Amino acid sequence: MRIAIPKGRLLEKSLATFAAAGCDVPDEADLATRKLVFHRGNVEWILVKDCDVPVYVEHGAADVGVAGLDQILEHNCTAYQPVEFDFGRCQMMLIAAPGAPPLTKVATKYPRIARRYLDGRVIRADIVPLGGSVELAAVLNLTSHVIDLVETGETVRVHKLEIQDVVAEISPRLIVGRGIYRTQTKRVRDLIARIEEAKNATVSIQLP
Amino acid sequence: MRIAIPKGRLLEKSLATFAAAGCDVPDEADLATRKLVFHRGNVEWILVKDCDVPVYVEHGAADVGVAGLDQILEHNCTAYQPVEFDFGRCQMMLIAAPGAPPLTKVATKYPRIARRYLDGRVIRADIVPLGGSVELAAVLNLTSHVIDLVETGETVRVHKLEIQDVVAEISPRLIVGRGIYRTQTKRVRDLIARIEEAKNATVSIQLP
Amino acid sequence: MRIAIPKGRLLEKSLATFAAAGCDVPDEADLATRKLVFHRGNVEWILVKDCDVPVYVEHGAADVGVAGLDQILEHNCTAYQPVEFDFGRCQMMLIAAPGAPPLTKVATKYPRIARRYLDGRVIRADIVPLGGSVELAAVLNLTSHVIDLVETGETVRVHKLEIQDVVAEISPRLIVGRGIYRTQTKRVRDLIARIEEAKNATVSIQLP
Amino acid sequence: MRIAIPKGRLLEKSLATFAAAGCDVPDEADLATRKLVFHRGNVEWILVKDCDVPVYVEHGAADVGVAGLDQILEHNCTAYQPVEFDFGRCQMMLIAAPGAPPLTKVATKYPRIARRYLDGRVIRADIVPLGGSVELAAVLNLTSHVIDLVETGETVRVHKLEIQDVVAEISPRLIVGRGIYRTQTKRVRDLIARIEEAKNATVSIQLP
Amino acid sequence: MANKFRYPTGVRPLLVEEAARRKGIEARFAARLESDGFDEVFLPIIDYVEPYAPLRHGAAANQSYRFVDREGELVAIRSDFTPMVARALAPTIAEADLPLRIFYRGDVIRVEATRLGANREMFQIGAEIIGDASVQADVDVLRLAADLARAAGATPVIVYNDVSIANSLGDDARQALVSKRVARDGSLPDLAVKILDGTATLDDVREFAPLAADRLAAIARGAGSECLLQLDDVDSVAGYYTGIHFRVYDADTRKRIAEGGRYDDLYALFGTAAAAIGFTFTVE
Amino acid sequence: MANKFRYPTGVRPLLVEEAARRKGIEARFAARLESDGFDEVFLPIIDYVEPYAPLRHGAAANQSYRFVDREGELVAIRSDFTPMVARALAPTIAEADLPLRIFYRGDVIRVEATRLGANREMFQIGAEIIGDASVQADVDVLRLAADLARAAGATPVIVYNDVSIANSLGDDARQALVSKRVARDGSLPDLAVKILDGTATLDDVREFAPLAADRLAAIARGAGSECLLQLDDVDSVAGYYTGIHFRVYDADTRKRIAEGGRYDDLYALFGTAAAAIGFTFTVE
Amino acid sequence: MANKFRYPTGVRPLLVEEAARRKGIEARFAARLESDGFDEVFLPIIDYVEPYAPLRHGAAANQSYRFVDREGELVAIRSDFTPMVARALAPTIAEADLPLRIFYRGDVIRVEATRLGANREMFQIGAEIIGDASVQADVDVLRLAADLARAAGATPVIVYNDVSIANSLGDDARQALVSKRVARDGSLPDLAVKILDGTATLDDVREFAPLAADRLAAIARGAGSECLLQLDDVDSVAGYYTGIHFRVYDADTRKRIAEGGRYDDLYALFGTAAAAIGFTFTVE
Amino acid sequence: MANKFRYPTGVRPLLVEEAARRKGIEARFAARLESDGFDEVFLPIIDYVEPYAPLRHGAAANQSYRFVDREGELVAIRSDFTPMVARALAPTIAEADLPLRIFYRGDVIRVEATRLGANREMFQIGAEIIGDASVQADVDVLRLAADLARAAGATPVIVYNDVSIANSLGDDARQALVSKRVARDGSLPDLAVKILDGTATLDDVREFAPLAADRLAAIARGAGSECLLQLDDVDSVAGYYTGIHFRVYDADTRKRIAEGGRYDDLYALFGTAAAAIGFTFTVE
Repeated sequence: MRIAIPKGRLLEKSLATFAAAGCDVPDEADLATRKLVFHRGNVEWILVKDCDVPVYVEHGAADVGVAGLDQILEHNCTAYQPVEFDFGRCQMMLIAAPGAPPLTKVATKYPRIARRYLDGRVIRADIVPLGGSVELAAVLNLTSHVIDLVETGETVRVHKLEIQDVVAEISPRLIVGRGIYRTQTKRVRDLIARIEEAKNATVSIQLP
Repeated sequence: MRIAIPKGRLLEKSLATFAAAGCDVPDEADLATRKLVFHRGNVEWILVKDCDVPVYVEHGAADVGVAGLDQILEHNCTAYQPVEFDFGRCQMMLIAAPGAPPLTKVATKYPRIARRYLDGRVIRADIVPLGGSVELAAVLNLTSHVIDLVETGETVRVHKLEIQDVVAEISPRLIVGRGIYRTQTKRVRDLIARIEEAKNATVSIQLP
Repeated sequence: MRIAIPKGRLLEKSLATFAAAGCDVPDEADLATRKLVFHRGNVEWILVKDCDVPVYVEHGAADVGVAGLDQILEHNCTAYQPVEFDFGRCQMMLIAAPGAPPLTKVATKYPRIARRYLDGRVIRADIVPLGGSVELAAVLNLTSHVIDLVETGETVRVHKLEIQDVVAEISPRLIVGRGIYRTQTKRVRDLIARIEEAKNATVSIQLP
Repeated sequence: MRIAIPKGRLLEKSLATFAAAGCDVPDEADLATRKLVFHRGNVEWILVKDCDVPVYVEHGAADVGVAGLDQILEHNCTAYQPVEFDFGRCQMMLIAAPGAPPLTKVATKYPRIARRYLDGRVIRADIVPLGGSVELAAVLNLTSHVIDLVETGETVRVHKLEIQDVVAEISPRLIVGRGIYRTQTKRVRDLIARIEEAKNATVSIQLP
Repeated sequence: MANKFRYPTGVRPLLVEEAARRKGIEARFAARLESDGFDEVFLPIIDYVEPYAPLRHGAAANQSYRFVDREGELVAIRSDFTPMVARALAPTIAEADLPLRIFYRGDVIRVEATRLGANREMFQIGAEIIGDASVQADVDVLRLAADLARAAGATPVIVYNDVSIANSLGDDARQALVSKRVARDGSLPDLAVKILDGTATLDDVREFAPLAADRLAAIARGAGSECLLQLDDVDSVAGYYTGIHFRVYDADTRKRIAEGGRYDDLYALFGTAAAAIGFTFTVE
Repeated sequence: MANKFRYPTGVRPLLVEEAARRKGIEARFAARLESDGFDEVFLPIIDYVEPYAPLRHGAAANQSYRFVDREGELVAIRSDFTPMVARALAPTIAEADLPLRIFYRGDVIRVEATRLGANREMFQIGAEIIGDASVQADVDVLRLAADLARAAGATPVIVYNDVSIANSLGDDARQALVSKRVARDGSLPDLAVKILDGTATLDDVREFAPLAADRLAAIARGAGSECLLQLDDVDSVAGYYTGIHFRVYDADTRKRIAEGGRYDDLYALFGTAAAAIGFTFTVE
Repeated sequence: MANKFRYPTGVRPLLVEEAARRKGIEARFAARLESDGFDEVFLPIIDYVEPYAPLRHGAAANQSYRFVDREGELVAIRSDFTPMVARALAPTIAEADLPLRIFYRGDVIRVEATRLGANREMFQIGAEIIGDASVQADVDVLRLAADLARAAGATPVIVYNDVSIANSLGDDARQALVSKRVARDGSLPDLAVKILDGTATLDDVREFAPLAADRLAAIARGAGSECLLQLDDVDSVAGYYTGIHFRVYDADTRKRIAEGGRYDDLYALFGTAAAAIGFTFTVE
Repeated sequence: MANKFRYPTGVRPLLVEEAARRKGIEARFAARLESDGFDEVFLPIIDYVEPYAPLRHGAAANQSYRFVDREGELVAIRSDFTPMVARALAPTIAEADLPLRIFYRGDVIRVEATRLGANREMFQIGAEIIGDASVQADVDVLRLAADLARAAGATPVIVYNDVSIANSLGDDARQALVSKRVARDGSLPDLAVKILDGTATLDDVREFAPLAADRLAAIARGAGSECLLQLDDVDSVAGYYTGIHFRVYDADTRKRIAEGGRYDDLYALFGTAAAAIGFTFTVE
């Protein structure tokens, strides 16, 4: 079984949860290496970029993974989402400078989510896909508005922007490919149950 | 005048070149801060993600920028490219595991470039856009092939992959928005000329 | 007011009816001439081919006319049909040679009516439009079937064909253009009422 | 071999020509009957409406026929036209009342020919298909113009109309189906040759 | 292959003279409407087919040039303004703004393959009052239509009726009214026969459709002399009309030049309930 | 401009080797089906969109290449066989002929713009039994699907369920079953939770959906060991399925290779009521 | 609106009996072709219009169902196999593999709006030899066509000619040959007149088109008795044919059942020069 | 499925305020143009694609909403006015009427799938002088463009050049001028390098393109101070331009608001040779 773990902000808590669920996960020493693939027992752990986890699972190149709803939605990922985690929650927000003009152009890392949001609100606006520092776009008038994840709201404050609307509530999910779920149901259900239990565990990774 | 500098691997050499061209550029102390916008004389320097430089210039949110041909092509950026730099050159390569099957699925961070390459070669393949660690996709059989930038070739080696073809020669360019070029021609031509001169300079940033 | 009378089999009875309704109609002597247009009182009588009556009325080139339902349907004529006459009734029939193969090709003078009939019956067949002697088509195997008007059934008999189905009941109608009906309602209603009365009259044309 | 003869104005001369070509054609007595099919030697003669001759030949229901170019064009008939006859020639004309407005609506028995003519002249006009007495349409202002065959020009004169343009030169043709021409080439070529000889013959039908 | 000079069915350029003529007509209409406090809206030349599906009845669908866009959606070139106005305004109108007086203009393209001598390209200009369900609105609209017809050089005859009457008579009666062919064998309600004979009064109507009868009576009191109540002016389908339905004819040419009526349910279909009445002039 | 060598999205020629391979697969499938008394029908590559409107749910519409034909009708290139079979056969089937055993094959084209790594061109071959509502038909079809999967070189795992169960549980429960995310706050029926935990039995199901429970029990008795009843295999929409719904996976690749089920209402939609069950294999 | 039971112009399902009949015909053709060493290729049901533009002449364009795909490219449903085979094979064929013997089958759809009684849906099966420019190839193909015609139960009459002859005679002569109407006023080359009269010999032809004359002579020596050289079988456009062009008629029905010829320039158009000759049978 | 409120990509209604604003802009432009003796023409919203094929270069084709009409012809929604004006006027213009002063306005729709942040819906208003090849016409048009820009509230900077210069320099030089990247290895003509460096004079140009040089000199003498000759303003394709080509920028926003030039060969393409120069303003 191959499990995809996001390299980013969800890395530690994700591994901690699997560990708490009794999985033999890569330890800090492993992570310290530049390696991205680790075999532990009958599980192959792979570390990929947050946005790539749904891709691996969707294509069956990974059986299980941890992904934020933002990435799941952005990729129209059809994998099962049996567990919703309590850590790493945040919100997708519509952000603009105070006294911004009506929304006609919005910068974002999530063009599909933005499109759906705008369509739902009957707002006709061009979407400018960016790779990072999205808030900066509003500061520099690349676009009047931006749609981006907000955790602490710090970035919004430092840029002197303000939140105009909540686009979506985002939480990390355990995602499971349909293929493995259907063909190795028992094993997968068992894993899910254990993750479910361990879910709220605050256990951190134990060094051997 | 607003100049967009890529935050990534081209950052230092880009700034060094502008400095050598007589521009008052942000210094190391500046860069040490988390700030992304700096006013120096009549120039506003902005630090954005490599892939976003063409976006800012294309939209007129930046007048001048430094961008790799990879990003310029991927964004169909129509800005002028008056100077081609000698630093930071690399190649866009088609990569696969030894003895890989015929190309039917390729992972890449550059879907548009990949599409053009495949069409040109009359290869019918699905493109799987990834956010990072593209080579890993070939290792983990997400796809049989990947298209990615290769500088030293180290990544290819460590993953025991091999290069099958050169997709494109990539070099950083000075890009200039059409609007400023046309409406402030003299000033822009002057800057270009100075950059052209300083181009090969190996000057590093002078601390005050 | 201009009234269109069909030159064909409906001519005499049509004029007789208008006469019985108190209209000053062209007499036999008139008809003996090759003239096609006659002014009587404030009415202009025009003699046109049966199939052209709906065309004149539809285009407003005639205000009132007499036309068979076959022609009305074939031309999708949208004029009002206030009176249905008892004379000149007949049936649109589907005709074929005894032991004809399944219907795949049908000859007819009424392609639109045939199309509607076939579609309604979910029969997929090519329609061969002919100008006359339609029954002959079945005899000479141009088509397996024909759709045509049947009055006495004589033609069907002499060609040793047989009737397979009734496509439509056909009767002559008084048709009235919408324009005149709406803009000179009283006058038109009065005419219709008189025709209605005279409808079954067997009066023949009175010579002066 | 089945030969289709038009019942209309071309009937006598057509038969005369075949007779002169040595064919055993139906005689006056035959024509006096209401029969439409006659067997003479190894030829089956059929009398059909002028406009239906191309249809029979096109569908292979007749092998040979005599048809005016007007009908051949109107039906996009693809049969061979080996002989052009000298009798029954006439012209397809564009006709209108003196001082008629610009052409925007034209009545005709030949909608396809009219369409081609108008397109060729870059004239945008609606075509009103009629069944007969086409000139009348211009007299009664159903349409400003008509396109119709003109032999003597008498009809045009009596209706006080004038000819505006020649749409096409019309002549009767001997038409031969491709199927028979290809599969019984010798026999057909022989017939054509004899018709060609007899072409200008003024022979009238010989009574036995 | 496309003839080098031909234009697609139903469209063509208007060169200098024609354009000037068209502009003249537009100007006269627009001036009159603006002076009456109507604001213009511009409507897109293409729109999705789907939002209008509930309005679609049979042939109508084929009357428009339809194609599938890059997203795979079925799109049609404008063929009727009234529903587009409702779709465009409904999401934005607020109680407070009502009543609104709106007008619009532009080309519509229809593919009327089967109709005789149909002209497929038409310039239309229309107006409507949104959010006013009063009889007065009906009367105002009738008067406005008459004035515009005169401004266009026509001698207007406006025939009006209320679609709810036919709805109340049953299908057989409706068919008789549509074809104008009356069966005197008692198979039809007396009212239908009377209507066809032109002898029906609003009192006759009242028992079947009391509201319509009263309303028509009120309208008749207010409407100008060019307006004729014709109870037998019935169509086989009422379309989106819910009350008064009228057609403007030019007595000189006997041609129909405008059509209109009340469609109080149309706006609700697009998200905001609002009474509405309007008309559209068609200039060939 | 189209690249000189490219083919439209979703199609390409199969040259000698590929064609031979495809023919081999076809032959194996066809031989097996014919030997079981299934007759083949050929279905058109394009069909109108409208007759299928009642079946259409959201995205599906955009999955097909659609265009407007010369008559102005919306036409789509074949993207799903099952409803086409029903539309083609319904008008012609007579009680007497039932049950019918039909199979079909051909390419379908899907435009799955938004799905990840979707292959848009697929060869499908499928079979169905029309006019037999018995459990035995369900079992026969499951066995046939398994045999065909083996004939294609796969190790079949057939997951089946009855769509009526989810229908009986309400939307919240369905959503939980679709996403597999269970709320343990008691907001869901116990059955849903049990199903998700994999602890639900047919006895648990019986109270909600007695018929489905009994039927599934009967099927379970008859079905081969490769068939697994999985009560949590639920989709957000049941589509045209009315009873058993199953998917065939290849245990080796974990990919889905076929899908099927019972659709007893589908034929009625096209004019003749008839029970039906079938499946379609997809060969990329 | 689409009639509930109708299918788009030119397509319909083949139910059990028809499908079986069709399969029988296919099987006979395929068996014969495979036994002769022809390999089958599968061609897509849709393709871009643009790559075929150089071949397009007038009406042809309108003969296919065309639509614009999601990328905005003009796409057409298959209406002629031969150019598609060339486009599919050209990029892949290597000198070494030649000659190739290929066959194909499938439905084509044509919109022949203006032709009389045109049947718009046709099943076609064809074969071609690529990379063999020899006379023997011409003869083999003629024999094969004759055999297949017999296998289909017809009595073949194969009429053949060389398109280069008409090309050498000039437009007037071509027109005369197409219409079969000869002007005896000396305005036409004697050869054209002789050809029409059926008195022309290959010696007469030789001075105009020596190569064609010699080739036809050689073919005549090899071809079966059902093959008739007819110098007057000329079309208004040669299309993609470059040498021999033939049509297969059924002497019993006098209908044309197949057409073929040599098109040595077609493959070059799609990237790889290769001689080619083939034919296509049409089964309604 | 189409979102209930969405409009097709690139179109939307303009409600009261926006419509009023648009009308204001239109009115200012139209008033100025009419006072200068320009007559308006109305152009169809759709037209055939084929007549414009000779002008088509690569991407352009995909920039328009294209669909296939009822006759099977490829039709596109208006995406560029200038060629449409030529096609509409060419068949009708007579020597005697020249020069003509024409203007036009309307929406164009572009599907610029791949461009960054492309706005797909644009209102355009443009003008042209037909049948006047004089330098004075060039100057007049430049002045008119400047005045209109001011009327629209912009501070115009008009950059102009003559397309024939780049044509005379060869492809490498053109590419360098397009990308503005100059190879100083002597591989480029000195003139190209000088142009890029901004040191080239018309005297330098004269030896390569004497006519263009003289003409530009004459224009420079007549043009206003807002007009800047920029020899390095070169595009990868000249499109239909044959002489001067200019762009109007707004110095305040640095955005391009209009484009124009001389296209003396365009009318000949549509049947009547006539010199022509014009420009089009784009209002988003």
